[in-house]
Amino acid sequence: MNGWILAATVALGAGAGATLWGVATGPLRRRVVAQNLSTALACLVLLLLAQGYDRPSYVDLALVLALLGPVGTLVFARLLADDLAEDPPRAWGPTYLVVGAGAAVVTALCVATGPSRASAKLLVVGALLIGGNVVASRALSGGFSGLRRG
Amino acid sequence: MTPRAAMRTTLRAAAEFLAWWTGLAVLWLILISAVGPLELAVGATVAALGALAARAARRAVTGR
Amino acid sequence: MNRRIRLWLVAVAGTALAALLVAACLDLPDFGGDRHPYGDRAVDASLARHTANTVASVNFDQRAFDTLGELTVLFAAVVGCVVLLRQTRDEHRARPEPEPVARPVRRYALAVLPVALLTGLYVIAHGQLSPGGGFQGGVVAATALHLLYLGADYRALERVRPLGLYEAGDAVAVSAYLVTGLAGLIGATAFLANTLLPYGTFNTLSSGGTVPLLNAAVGMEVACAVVVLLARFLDQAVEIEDPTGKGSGTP
Amino acid sequence: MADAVIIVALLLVAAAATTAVLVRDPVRQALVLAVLGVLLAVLFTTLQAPDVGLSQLAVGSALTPLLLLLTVRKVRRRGRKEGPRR
Amino acid sequence: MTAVTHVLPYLVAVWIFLIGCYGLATSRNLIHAVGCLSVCQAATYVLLLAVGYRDGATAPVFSDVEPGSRPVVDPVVQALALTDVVVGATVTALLLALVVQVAKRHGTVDPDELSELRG
Repeated sequence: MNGWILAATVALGAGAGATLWGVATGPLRRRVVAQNLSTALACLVLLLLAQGYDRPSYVDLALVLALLGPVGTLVFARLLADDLAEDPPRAWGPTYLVVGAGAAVVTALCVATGPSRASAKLLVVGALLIGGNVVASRALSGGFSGLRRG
Repeated sequence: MTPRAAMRTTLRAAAEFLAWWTGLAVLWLILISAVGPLELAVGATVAALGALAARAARRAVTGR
Repeated sequence: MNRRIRLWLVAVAGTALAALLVAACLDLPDFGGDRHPYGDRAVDASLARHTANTVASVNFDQRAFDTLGELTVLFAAVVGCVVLLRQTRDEHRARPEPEPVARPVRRYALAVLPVALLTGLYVIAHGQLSPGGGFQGGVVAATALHLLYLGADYRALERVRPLGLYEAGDAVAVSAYLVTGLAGLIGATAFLANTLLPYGTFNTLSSGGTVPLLNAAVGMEVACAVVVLLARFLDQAVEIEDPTGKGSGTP
Repeated sequence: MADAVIIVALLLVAAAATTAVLVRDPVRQALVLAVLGVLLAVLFTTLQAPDVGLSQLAVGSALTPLLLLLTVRKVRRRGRKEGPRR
Repeated sequence: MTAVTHVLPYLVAVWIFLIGCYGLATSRNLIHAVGCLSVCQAATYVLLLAVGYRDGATAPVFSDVEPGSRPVVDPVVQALALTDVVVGATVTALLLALVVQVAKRHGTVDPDELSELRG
């Protein structure tokens, strides 16, 4: 039982549990933000599991999730633009919390794997994840305001 | 479109394509685990495809 | 049979089914047991044919015929959607206008589109080595294309995506899969048998005989199928209006 | 102890599936289904099935929500006498 | 390992399947019903992969692991689950296309109203 899997379990239980509760209850704007954070947290859990199971090939899953997670949130932001128009989500707090956690996890993993192509891959996944998350939050809070036809 | 302007646009287009191509080729090198001649060849073609898609997307969005 | 009786029937049947299923679960071998006869043989067969990803070997080598069946399921579903979501005579198609989208979102879409396309093709190309394959890579590549719709608007996507090309690509990919199988039949022993090409050195891109070819064919087919599928749904949701014009107006 | 992560992932997937069914509005259900897809992908990774996890990610994170929401948009614009949002 | 974890994955798969069937039976919106059907299908993925799991094993992908050096999980069920996921998505798309047709033809997506229409 190494520390990475323990960290993944804690992140999964606390983080994913909170986002699941966030997406199940409350106003629409909070649910959309919860969905956005759930993909970011799951990507971090996948990175930790890849390191915990000592399988560098699992990083491909985190890479695809770092790419498609924000795309899924853009889908919701675009197609629910009119529903979100009246009270746009303003959740920059949790977003920056998750972005900070992401940066911490990626740097810890890079230190663990040492300077090599694998850590370059981890940096690419981290950059995609943080960039995608910030842009998705920006899109949620009014990226598609003037939309007429969708 | 004077010949000089035409030459400049093609030059700018080639520069953009080359920039995208090098970026995507570097990304391909980071993604793959073992580097071999066949991997590099496939990577080059895929990077070229990606660069074409990037240029087409930019022109589709801005050329509106 | 009104709703109340139906719900009662569901409740009774549900509990009976639940009881039977739980009883069955208690008799199943323990979770995480060590007896996996098929798995061990599949791994040995995959290693014999120098395919690093055993799941890809099972999918495209040992059970290639089932994957052909799945490919036709995919193809039939796309044809079904194309037929169902066609534009009927009394509907008219409104031109999609350009939509205002926030600058960072558009820049993100334009930046991530080639990266996602590259990742999708990487997942397809390394299908028989690392986790991934034709199906996953095809869906990632197709979703990458639709970043244009998400980042800008449907007009930009339509300009980049000639639909006829993708429908033809879909058909070409399925027939490429069949031709590779027939080549196995003509060249060597059986339909879709992996005895056609040399197996190459282990853990390289050219290893695994016909597995990479079938992988690429499935990747292209899934990518084209998803693009055609989403095109039909997007047409219905964004462009096509009903005769009474009810469909138009703010969504 | 590696099973602890499997147990946590299983319970989360069960909770997400239950939520997906109990949420009656299609738009909100699409959101919960997206989260369910991501949790399933994590569960598949803990069960050492990266290929299946990758396909669940590819399908469940962007494709299925897009299809669901496009259908909701078409039905909402089409059926004017849509009942109160249940 | 305690007795409950020997059978927990199977019970979770059964629970997800039953809750999906409950949702299908009591749904008042066809799009919601299609979502519940995809929940039912998720149960089959969980059951298939739970059957193939082996304690302390890793994935049968040898791109970064020496073959034979570590016990591996059953790849056959993974291939089945992979096919299941892809076909599930395609079936969902086809069903949603049918829902659009029903909405066009009858103007409603409530199954109870539909049964009264005899359209």
